[in-house]
Amino acid sequence: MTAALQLSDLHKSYGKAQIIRGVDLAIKAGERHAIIGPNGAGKSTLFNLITRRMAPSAGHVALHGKDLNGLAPYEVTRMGLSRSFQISNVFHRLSVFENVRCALLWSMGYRYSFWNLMDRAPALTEAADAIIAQINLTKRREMAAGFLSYAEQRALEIGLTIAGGANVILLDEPTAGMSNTETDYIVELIRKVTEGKTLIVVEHDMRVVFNLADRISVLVYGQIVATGTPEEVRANPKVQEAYLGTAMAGGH
Amino acid sequence: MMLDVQDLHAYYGKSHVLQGVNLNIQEGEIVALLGRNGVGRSTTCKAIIGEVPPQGSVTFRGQQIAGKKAYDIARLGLGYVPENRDIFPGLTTRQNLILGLKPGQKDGHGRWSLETMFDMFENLGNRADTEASVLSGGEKQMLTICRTLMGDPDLIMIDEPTEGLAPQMVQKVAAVLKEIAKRGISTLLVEQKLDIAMDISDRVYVMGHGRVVFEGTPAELKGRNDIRKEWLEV
Amino acid sequence: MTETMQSATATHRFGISLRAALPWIIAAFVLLILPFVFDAKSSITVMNQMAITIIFALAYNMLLGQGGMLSFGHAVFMGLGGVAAVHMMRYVEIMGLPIPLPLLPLFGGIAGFLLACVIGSFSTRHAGTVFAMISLGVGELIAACSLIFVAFFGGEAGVSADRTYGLPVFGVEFFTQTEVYYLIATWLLISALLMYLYTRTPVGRMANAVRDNPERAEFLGYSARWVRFYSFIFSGFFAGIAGGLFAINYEIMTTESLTLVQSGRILLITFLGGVGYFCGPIIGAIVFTLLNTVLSRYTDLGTLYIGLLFVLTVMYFPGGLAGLLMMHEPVRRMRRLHLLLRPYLLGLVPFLVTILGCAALLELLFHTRHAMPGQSEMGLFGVRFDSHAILPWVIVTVATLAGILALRALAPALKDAWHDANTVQGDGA
Amino acid sequence: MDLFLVNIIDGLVTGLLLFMLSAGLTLIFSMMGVLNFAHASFYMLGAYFGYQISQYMGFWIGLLIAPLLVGTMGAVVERYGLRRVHQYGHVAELIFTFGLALLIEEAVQFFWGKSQVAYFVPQALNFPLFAISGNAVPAYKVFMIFISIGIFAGLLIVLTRTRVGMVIQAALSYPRTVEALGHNVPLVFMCVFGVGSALAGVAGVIAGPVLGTFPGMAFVLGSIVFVTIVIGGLGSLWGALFSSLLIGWITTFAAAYNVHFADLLLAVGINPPAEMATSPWRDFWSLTLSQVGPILPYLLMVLVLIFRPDGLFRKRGL
Amino acid sequence: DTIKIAFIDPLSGPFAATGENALHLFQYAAEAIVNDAGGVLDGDTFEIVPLDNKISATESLIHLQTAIDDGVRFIIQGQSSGVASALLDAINKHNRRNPDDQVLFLNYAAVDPALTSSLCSFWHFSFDANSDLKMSALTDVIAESPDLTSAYLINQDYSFGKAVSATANQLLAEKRPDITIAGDEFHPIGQVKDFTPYARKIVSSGADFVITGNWGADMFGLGTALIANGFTGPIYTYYASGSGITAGFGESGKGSLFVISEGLTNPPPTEEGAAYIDGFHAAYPGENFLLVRTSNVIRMLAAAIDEAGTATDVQAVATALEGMEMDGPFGGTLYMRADNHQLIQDVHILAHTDEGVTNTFDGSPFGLIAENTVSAAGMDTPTTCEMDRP
Ligand SMILES: Nc1ncnc2c1ncn2[C@@H]1O[C@H](COP(=O)(O)OP(=O)(O)OP(=O)(O)O)[C@@H](O)[C@H]1O
Ligand SMILES: Nc1ncnc2c1ncn2[C@@H]1O[C@H](COP(=O)(O)OP(=O)(O)OP(=O)(O)O)[C@@H](O)[C@H]1O
Ligand SMILES: CC(C)C[C@H](N)C(=O)O
Ligand SMILES: [Mg+2]
Ligand SMILES: [Mg+2]
Repeated sequence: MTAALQLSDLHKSYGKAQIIRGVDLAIKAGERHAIIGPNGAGKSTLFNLITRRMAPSAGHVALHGKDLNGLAPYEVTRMGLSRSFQISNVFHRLSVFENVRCALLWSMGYRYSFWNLMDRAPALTEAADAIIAQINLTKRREMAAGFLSYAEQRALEIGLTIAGGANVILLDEPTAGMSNTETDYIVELIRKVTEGKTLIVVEHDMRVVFNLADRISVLVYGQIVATGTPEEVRANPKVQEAYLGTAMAGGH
Repeated sequence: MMLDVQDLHAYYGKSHVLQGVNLNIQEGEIVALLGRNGVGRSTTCKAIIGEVPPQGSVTFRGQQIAGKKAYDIARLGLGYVPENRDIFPGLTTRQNLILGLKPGQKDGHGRWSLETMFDMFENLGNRADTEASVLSGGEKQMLTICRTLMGDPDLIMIDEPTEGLAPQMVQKVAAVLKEIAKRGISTLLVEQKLDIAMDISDRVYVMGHGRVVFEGTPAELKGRNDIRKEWLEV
Repeated sequence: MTETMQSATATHRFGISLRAALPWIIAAFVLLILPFVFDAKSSITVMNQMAITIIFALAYNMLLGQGGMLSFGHAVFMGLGGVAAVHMMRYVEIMGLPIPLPLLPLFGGIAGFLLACVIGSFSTRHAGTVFAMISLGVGELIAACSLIFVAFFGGEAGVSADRTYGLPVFGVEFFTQTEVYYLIATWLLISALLMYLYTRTPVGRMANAVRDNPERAEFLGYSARWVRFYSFIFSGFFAGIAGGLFAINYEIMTTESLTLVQSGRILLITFLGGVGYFCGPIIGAIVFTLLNTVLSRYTDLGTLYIGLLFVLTVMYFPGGLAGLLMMHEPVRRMRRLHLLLRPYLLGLVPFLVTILGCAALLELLFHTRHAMPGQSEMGLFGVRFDSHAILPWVIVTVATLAGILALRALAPALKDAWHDANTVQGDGA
Repeated sequence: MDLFLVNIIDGLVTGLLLFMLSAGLTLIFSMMGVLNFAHASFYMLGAYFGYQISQYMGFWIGLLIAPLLVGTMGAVVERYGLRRVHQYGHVAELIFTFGLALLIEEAVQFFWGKSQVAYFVPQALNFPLFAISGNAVPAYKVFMIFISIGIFAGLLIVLTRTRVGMVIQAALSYPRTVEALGHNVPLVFMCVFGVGSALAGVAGVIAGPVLGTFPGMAFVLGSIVFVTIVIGGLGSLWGALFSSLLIGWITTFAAAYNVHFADLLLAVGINPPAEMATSPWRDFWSLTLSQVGPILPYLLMVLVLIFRPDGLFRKRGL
Repeated sequence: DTIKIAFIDPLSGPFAATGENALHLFQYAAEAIVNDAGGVLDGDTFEIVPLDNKISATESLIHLQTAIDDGVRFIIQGQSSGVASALLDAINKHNRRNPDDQVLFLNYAAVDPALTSSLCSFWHFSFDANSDLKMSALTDVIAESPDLTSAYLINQDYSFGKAVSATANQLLAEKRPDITIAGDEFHPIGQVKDFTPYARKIVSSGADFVITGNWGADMFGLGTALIANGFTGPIYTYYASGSGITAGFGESGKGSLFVISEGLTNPPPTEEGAAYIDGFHAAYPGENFLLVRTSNVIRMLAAAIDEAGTATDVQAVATALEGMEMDGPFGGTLYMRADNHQLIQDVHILAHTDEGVTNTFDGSPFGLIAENTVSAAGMDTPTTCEMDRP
């Protein structure tokens, strides 16, 4: 079986600055994979390369065995890949409901249709409301997304990402800015909606990472220094030194 | 007394977000402001710095600052690190830092300089001349903190400084905050991560429903399960 | 923001309800009886003009309001649509094609649509300033070409044709303005309805989303460029329809209908009405056309007043006239409009006095400066007097000052009333 | 060849005149993000003020005072108008300046009438400085060249040696945050707008006597200045200079040489239609380069935007 | 009663100055010639209704419709032949469809010859000598100046400019086949900011005279650029006077600027003419007394209305105008040709000068003095007009 996502010898550099320096990674379908690493290691850049937000300097990304080079982000998205952003990236002037509904449109087959009226598609409305309920924003349903508080925007960000029902989901620090209890809730939610799907998550909160991930990769300075189960990674001295710091290694 | 906030109210349009906040900060003190998402902690900071029109009394070193313009307040020595990072796009890391300097202020004349910043966070030094909007999330976080420090404030309000930082970096920031306090700078820390906040702050306030519902030392808060249940957890 | 409100109420009902159809039925009825209410020839002339402007403004707002694309060259589509319609009119006449006149605007629409396809293919790649400047450049290019390519555009004199070329439709030959009125009104109703429905479709909605955040839209599966392109070509189509109607109404298309001036005008009209609302451009077109007609008839300072109107609108009512009306929507829903009635009525008189007083001062000033010696008599609001005498100045100044003072005195009460009307009893958050 | 040289000089002067206008607009449009359609109106005000002052105190005093007046007016407009409108976004600002342009034109007509006013080149500079094979180059043109260079150098210094540029740029995205760092953003905006307007005023005083001072002078230049700064790349002073000169030369040379498209068509082997008078293609056969000259800048802009949306000079490359 | 006459011409925008001046001339003519003399018919007065068309054809048609709806029966227009032909087309259609409220078009300045030939209409009267007639007068004069050998033609790129160029080519070839055409060029109307490159081209082409139909800013720009860049030969123009142009040229235009136009005002040949000019200057101080034909329009219209005995049946008025003949107070005889509705009058070549000028322009000491006169210009040129008569 081909991997859900296969990165081979991926490079990215800006001028002289090499950000991603040869990443090889295969993620099986249905796997929950976490990527951790110090700030500026290139995690978000990796996401950007996978989702074609930017083109790699060299190397390939394959989704379900299909090479993504040369595709536009929306084409990748249509292949069933969905991502969230580290810094909330929502439709500021649209209401929470509209935001979520937009996220559902393509996957529900509406495409560029100008012969359907959305008001007359109950399934759409119901699906959107269900997502809003899941991310606990029902009370803010009609509020413009730009007016939400920071954490509420983060929740909406996750809502947009999971709405389309993609089978490969990339989350970039989904719980940043959330309180502990919020975090627990969101982790549960993520676990629930990604059941049977492929998940890749970048996170600095180790509770989340160890809680959620089947396997973990550690990215340091643009290279993967370790990949393995949570236990393996935690025990890896290289990882402790480069990332977790001594304090964390013993914890949890 | 550095900062004294009495009966502070603030509105967004019709919604009454702050409903009488009282808090104060002494010289060299680190004070944490805790609370659930959306209770109005960020709004409190914004009201103090004047980004949101405040109603009530805010005194900084005995001087009333409620109603003053944000830039005048900042020039009095109050620094604010916003939660959204607000990195200025189109400018490089270095230029972003330079903008932290007050008008007329020269680099290296205050407690901090570009040098010290780059030493402290070498990520920033490596990317000094990169356009700042492409920095990684964590780097941006460091940059905002440093940018405000460049203005050499006597009191700094930091909104979620550790958000998006790797564990190592979190410890680094905590150390920096302690260092800041050592240099006699007071800090108002808005933090989500309880453990860190409890660890480094001298006193904590807990907010709920637009008011302060608890005030005390971290140790006291640890002992108050009821408060934590009701106001800090869902 | 009304968009969200509308969808909020709409989403709970599916299927066509009477309530949703009611505004359209009323509109159709109003359009039907208008010529009987205002039966003067000149009012029909104005109404035709208004209806055409409404279609154009609605089409323009598909770009600006819905899609966030600021265009400085939209007149090109209307102009080309018109020119195409005129040529079609001539061919039909010469060749005796069996195309009845009422279908002619369709050709204008198609011409606008095709041109939009060509231009949109490269201009919609970007939004923001780049789009705006491409539209400016393309607009100027085509406008300039229209002067150079006389064979198609007719040069300075333009191209003209005769709408009464035969083929009477149910006996109507479109000799009179009234007949043309009903033709235009029908097209207005159809176009407006289609454009309204477009805002309710998935692409129409995505146009909003792309306006706000094109990048995120791409990560939801939509190509921002294609979404913009759809808005662009449909907008071009309806602008072309407006052009076709224009051609029928005036039977001539000249090159200046393609220029920057026309494009700027439609931008102003749309903004005046309010870009955030579907009915905004309609209000804008009606008010602007009326104002233009009235002002050009009664004063030399028309442009000055219009300039002032725009400056003041943008400063105090950035949502446009529709925004001003919509401010009252929450109050209306709470059924508390009556609370505002009294203060509004009270304020109306001093308000009018102030406005008219200022206008009168300007007129006086203008007259004293520009009147010929010995011709110091001027007429204002139906009164004739000597502008060089001191009395009219005193009267006008005193009236204006009184108006201003009265307004200031009434302002607190008005504010309170507004506050009262807007606060819900017993509401916490 | 001599004519070529003369055209180079003429084009240079035209380009530099355009630069004086676009320098102010670059400052305003690219830094403050304001699509200021009233910019050319400030230019017109400069010309009229210059004219009025020169009636009493001569050209040179006018050159000194008129820009100051225009700059002050610009600052006032920013303070009491634009600042309010700024929060509603670019379209609102644009409409505001549109309305303002209308008002200024009306005001000018009110005070100075609808005809061209008699504003002339000062006597001191009204002589041919030198001649190239019979083609005189007036001293005034050389004077214009020097003024433009001066303005360019001055702006370059202000923008590179001070923090003003950075403050404005930062304030475009996060004004509140910039204020919270201690910068008086409103004041900076007001000053920049004032200076930008004053520059337009200088251009007006200088161009008024050569290009004519009449109420339509603003409209004539209204959109070409936008074209200039867009081609150059928003925010780039060098870009503005480069594209001004480019446009100056393009328009001058297009007008200076009689190139017929018919020759081109023949050269590529297309035969003229038999019935020229009724052929739908007849316009192509009578087309000349000087006819299309004025639209070349627009064509250039569209091409530049399609292939290099940031303009010829990269963004922010002062 | 008042008889309303709509004046549809630019009163704002770049061409406002000439439009406003013309409006005042008409308003004065209506007062001085008709109203102060007791009106027409039994005391009906003229009222000029100004309608600003911003020199746009479309805007003009909008005004035309409103004017007709308001009961206006006479339309005056002149600035730009493009607008004139659009108006004419609309008026033809209107009169055909609405026999009850037909209107007449009195054109005082649009001189594209097509208006009185291929486009000619029963409802249209041209009171200015059309550009062919003017060119024919001009070429008569040129034919007698043997030292002129090389011509440069430069015109605005639109119907009128093209007409000027075409006729100049044709007539010069007929009358002076020895003259070479050094250049024959069109520039976009109202778009050229700086005429220096054109001037350089003209100077270096070696032409010794220039013919141009340019008007407004295009005239001023071209003229000043020519003189500033060392052109010394005569510049023959249609419209180089008033609206700031005369003052703008001042001393520099002396001896090189010539205008082809009608009417003698320096001095006026009759007492009546002199009094009329004085009256105008008293009523509109500081304004130019140009466009003598404005008085002809009003005078002939008044006479036609009186003759027809009606101001509402414009068909009768038109018939009265056809073939009308009268002596104007500014010299020569006015004769309205019936076959093409072109007014036949004396055409002069006027020189820009400050010597012996009483009717000065733009507050400067300069004005126009006749150097050559062609009387009843074009009286017997054949016409290609095939007029549909109702
Ligand atoms: N366009 C660019 N030019 C130069 N450097 C860049 C560019 N884009 C990103 N970088 C650098 O690449 C590095 C990796 O950035 P990235 O956002 O991928 O980090 P990250 O691993 O997501 O870190 P964080 O955990 O802090 O979000 C950073 O140091 C950043 O400054
Ligand atoms: N501009 C705004 N307009 C309207 N409501 C707002 C606006 N900004 C914030 N709010 C609301 O005010 C409340 C308090 O917001 P604030 O940002 O102060 O919360 P917070 O305590 O900082 O939460 P978080 O942890 O999410 O940052 C929230 O419920 C939010 O929805
Ligand atoms: C008034 C004139 C300048 C109009 C010009 N003769 C034309 O026919 O277009
Ligand atoms: Mg990241
Ligand atoms: Mg917050």
